[in-house]
Amino acid sequence: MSTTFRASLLAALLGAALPATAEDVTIGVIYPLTGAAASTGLELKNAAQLAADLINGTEKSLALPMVGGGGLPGLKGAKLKLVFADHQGNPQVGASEAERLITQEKVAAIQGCYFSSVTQTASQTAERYGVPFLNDSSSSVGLTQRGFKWFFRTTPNDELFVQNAFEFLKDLEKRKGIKVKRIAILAENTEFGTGAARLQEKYAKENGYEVVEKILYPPKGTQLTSEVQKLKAAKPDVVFQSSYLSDAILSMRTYKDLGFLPTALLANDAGFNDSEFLKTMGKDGNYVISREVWALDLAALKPVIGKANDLYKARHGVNFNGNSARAFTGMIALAEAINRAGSTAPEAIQAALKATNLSADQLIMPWGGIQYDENGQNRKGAGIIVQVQDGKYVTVWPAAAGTKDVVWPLPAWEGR
Amino acid sequence: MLSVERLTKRFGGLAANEDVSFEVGRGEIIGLIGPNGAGKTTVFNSLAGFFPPSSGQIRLDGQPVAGLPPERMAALGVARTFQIVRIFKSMTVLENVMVGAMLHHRAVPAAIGKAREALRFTGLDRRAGDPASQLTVAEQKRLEVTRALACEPRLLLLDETMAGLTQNEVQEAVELVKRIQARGIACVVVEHVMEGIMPIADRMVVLERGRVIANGPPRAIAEDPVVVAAYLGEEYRAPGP
Amino acid sequence: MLLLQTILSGVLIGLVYALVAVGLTLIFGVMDIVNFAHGEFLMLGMYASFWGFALWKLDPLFTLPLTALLLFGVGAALYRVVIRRITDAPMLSQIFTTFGLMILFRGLAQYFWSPDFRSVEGSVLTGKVAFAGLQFGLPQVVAALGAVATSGAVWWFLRSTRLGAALEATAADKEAAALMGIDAQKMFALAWGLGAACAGVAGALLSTTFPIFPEVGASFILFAFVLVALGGFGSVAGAFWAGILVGVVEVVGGFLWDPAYKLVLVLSLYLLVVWLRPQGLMGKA
Amino acid sequence: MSRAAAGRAVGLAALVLAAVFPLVVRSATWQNTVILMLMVAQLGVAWNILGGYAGQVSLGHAVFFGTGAYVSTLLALRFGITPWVGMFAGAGVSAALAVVIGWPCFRLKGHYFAMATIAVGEIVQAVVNGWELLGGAVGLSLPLQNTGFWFMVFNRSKLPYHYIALGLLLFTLGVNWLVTRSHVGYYLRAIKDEPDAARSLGVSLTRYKLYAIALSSGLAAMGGTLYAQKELLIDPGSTLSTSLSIKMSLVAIMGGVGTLAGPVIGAVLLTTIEEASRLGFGGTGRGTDMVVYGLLIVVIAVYQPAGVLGWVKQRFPPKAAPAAPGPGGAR
Repeated sequence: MSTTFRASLLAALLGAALPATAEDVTIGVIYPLTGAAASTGLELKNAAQLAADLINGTEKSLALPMVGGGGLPGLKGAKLKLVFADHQGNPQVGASEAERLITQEKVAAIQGCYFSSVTQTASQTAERYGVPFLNDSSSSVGLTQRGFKWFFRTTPNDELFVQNAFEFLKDLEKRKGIKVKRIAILAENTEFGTGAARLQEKYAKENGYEVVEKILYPPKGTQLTSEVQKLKAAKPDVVFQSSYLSDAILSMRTYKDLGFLPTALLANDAGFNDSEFLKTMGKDGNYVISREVWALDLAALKPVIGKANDLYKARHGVNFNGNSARAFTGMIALAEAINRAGSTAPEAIQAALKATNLSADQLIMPWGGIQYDENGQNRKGAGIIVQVQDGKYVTVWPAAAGTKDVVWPLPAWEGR
Repeated sequence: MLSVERLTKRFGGLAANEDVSFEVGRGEIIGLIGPNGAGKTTVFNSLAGFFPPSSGQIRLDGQPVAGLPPERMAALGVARTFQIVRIFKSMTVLENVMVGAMLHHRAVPAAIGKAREALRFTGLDRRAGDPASQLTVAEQKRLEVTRALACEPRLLLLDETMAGLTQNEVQEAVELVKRIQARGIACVVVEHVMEGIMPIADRMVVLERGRVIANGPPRAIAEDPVVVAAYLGEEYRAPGP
Repeated sequence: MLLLQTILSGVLIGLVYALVAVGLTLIFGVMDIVNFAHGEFLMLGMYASFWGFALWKLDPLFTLPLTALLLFGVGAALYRVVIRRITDAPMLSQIFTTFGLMILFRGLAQYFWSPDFRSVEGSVLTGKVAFAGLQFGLPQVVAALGAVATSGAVWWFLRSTRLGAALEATAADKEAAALMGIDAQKMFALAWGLGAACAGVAGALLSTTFPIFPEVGASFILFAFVLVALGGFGSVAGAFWAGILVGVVEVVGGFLWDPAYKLVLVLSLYLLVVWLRPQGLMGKA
Repeated sequence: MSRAAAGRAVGLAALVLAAVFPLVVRSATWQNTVILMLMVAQLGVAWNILGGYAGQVSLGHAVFFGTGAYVSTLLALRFGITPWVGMFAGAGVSAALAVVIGWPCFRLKGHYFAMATIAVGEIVQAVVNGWELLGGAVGLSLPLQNTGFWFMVFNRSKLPYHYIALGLLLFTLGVNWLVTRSHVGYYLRAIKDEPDAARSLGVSLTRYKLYAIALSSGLAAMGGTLYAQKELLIDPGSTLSTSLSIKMSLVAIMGGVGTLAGPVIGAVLLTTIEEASRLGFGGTGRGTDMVVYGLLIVVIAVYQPAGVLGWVKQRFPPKAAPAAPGPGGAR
């Protein structure tokens, strides 16, 4: 453990000390590398680095854009060089780091930041400097409603995810005659949770469901007993939940201890799709349904997904997940645009990003492709819905991508 | 000028003072004595506003003042010193006295002027610029008196200002109290050091177990068999070091 | 029924808060230092249990005495190396020091054990306790009982042993204790050791239900502060009863009102109590 | 040269340095770092009036910082009022809020007061977090497009922010200096040293503590407005957190509590440590930056509890102590 760490430290120090050679294309990457979300930040960092290494390498077995080209052919084989920065979950630090990357490290573009609040301030800095900002992993709707010219988002946003969830419910009704009436919403009272809860409530009402309880709770608390008791009293069919990892784990354990069993638990990604979630929950994590942007079983439909995952797993010992796959895809999409731009001039990259048109088979995501609208939002993004079955995330929606049938309702806690 | 009327102070069930009454005339020096635990400091704290009395009244020029907080008492002209000195350790000697002077002279230059005057009066002027924490115990006690004087009080409450002083220092302190009196400032002096208080007091008030057992001129007090039995017999023969 | 269940759940978690706070108040009572790094003792206790389980398949319940000893050592060593030097420093420097220690410990945990979430899976403590229509997780019940036992042991130690009496004497009056021949340095180290051990035991008890990560202490430290102030700085019994009170208010308040404001409820209760009784519920004036 | 004279010379040199820095050093990163220093210093100086001079250790000052940020931002968003006015409106609201909070809390002393301020801070954060009018957990954003002096939003150039931050710091130092030179400053120090003695000299503890918290909070609120104008996003997590409150006290402690220049020195030191540890080790994702940062804080607190100025005082004892009211060291 410590030797790899020392090596990476050395690499980071050397990287910081040596100025980029004229050939290199430097890209700034900002993630939360310390603090509560550090474990996710590390996954994102590893995935982005893997993408860069594949692009710089000559191994062509992976049929993805730029991969195996030994650098960027459009820039005479210039190599991608990633400079990572830690925003600590703090918007002010994110903005300062973006500024440092732009002015000090002279990056051609920035990718980040996972936290929507940090993405907001960091992309403001990029906007001020006129440097392209590629947002791979923040889903807050408002980010692409600011009229920014340098902001591009590959991932779908929360609104689409919530729409997906209701399409999924409608689909269930149509195909299987499963009727859901009572919906409860449980969300942490942060930007992420409250935003999702608001959309869920809106769409639930529009689609004729009854919202029997909406609970916003303070995150990372010591107990979730009151919340679960409230849920229990409300007797919902389906619980929509938005929680990060520690609360996801704590809530699941509390459900079990207090004998709370809704018909289904529809999670809003985040903690429920974290690599640690299933490791920790074991059998109790089974049958959780969650919105996702990526799942390993999609490899059955798209072999490149499996191959990319093998590379990642060989390096880091874990599978891709929605977050790391998005970071990986973001880097590929960014590199592809820079390559097409044929220059590191910001305007050229901006123009190239605007002209981006990647097709579905050029991605490891179940998306229709990448093409940005006038606000910089990828209009071809799509979500999927996965369910944990036998300790694995399997795609259950949309039917076209679905590899397994959904298990509905939740089986009793005991005897799983 | 000051009259204490049937002052009673209880802590929980215990009465620290009971029915304490005495008067202080303009420019008078009153010695408040009594064995340890007799309630002298409690009387002091009531007079200075630190403890609201449980019952009874305190009048200053006829106005009832019992229960007023210390800062109001100070504004009405009652200043005090503390048995265990409480100088402002982070300040210089001059600054300590300035805090007192600011009661009536808010502006800094005026406060400096008043403070220097007070320091000259008490003879501490040559130490004005030194940090207060560097003073000797005797000087610290003198500083407290100076600081209280800078408030321009009509009544000064001196709490064991002479305890722990050498013979010479006691003499200096006695001189100082006399000069304070000469300015028309009345003093109530709590003192264990009898040779310090007996010569200068106009009257003595003797407390025992919270009650006044004697009140009169020092000579009469010294001969009062009740007082001698309660207190003086043992103490007067063994003055402080 | 739901309400009774909720109240009892509050008591269970409150007892764990109490144990964390007992350690904190012990340190405060003896030394007048508020330890911002106290949550990190809990974190270390959790990791100790985790590694015992991951490396040697030892159940956290069985390694609990070892965890307690280990944390006692950490606390005492921390006193000898760092805290000893700030005993007489102003309150602000003390806050500053323990705040730095908090960041340091979190950083060290991330450095050595990565920021990943860990958990103890398959401990003997799995399952449920159900009676009369009420049900609780076995780990919570055991954690609560363990917290009561440990708090009780600390209380007994202070009340009934010579060493405990010496510790109490030091807390009451350092000079007087020194005159009685009590070595204050030893007592301070003992307080830190015991305080850390209490938090460590709480960590071990929580390790079977709570996710384990470098910043886990942050969730508990605010409650511990509130309990210490609510119960009265330095009062072990006060911290204990305040723990139960706060646990119940938090859980029941969240249930009956809005969970978003359960912390507000607890903090407001605390402010109200200290406003009416600045010395806390059981503190000496 | 006496120490006071040396201090003045150093102060003047620092001022000149701060004034010309962004003109000489053109790197936006360095300029940004210095702006952060100035902003943190300003908050430390503001905190110092209450926490340093009056000795009332507040660990909830983010409430006032946040009040300033929210008031000016709301006024700008809703009524189009320029932040130059909003800044003072925020200061006023904050001072009023501070009196409301301070009045009950000043019944508490020492640790009890410090803990109560943490509780107040957490309560305010939780309430704002659920308050729709204030943007709830999402917070409020100012549009990037409205730039210029009137909006107090500036694009690439760091110079305006630098000089606003410097001006605000000087203003805050000026207020601080005036306080130390008036009876209020003497009274606050007296209250800190010996509250009972101060009362016996006619000082009303409550009144002067309230003066201190009102001033201190008003100035902190002005810093909040500047933060909002610079980052253009304010949310409860970043403007109302207890860690921000602690940071304000940290800079004061590092430099020297209850001194004029202490928080400024502390801010330079703390920002340097923070930035250096993050830049040096932050990219590794192993928490090394936290280890370095935490360790340095502990070392400084343990070996120099009176802060940098305390060290200077020990190292260079005053030769002829003038009667000038040079506030004492950290106690």
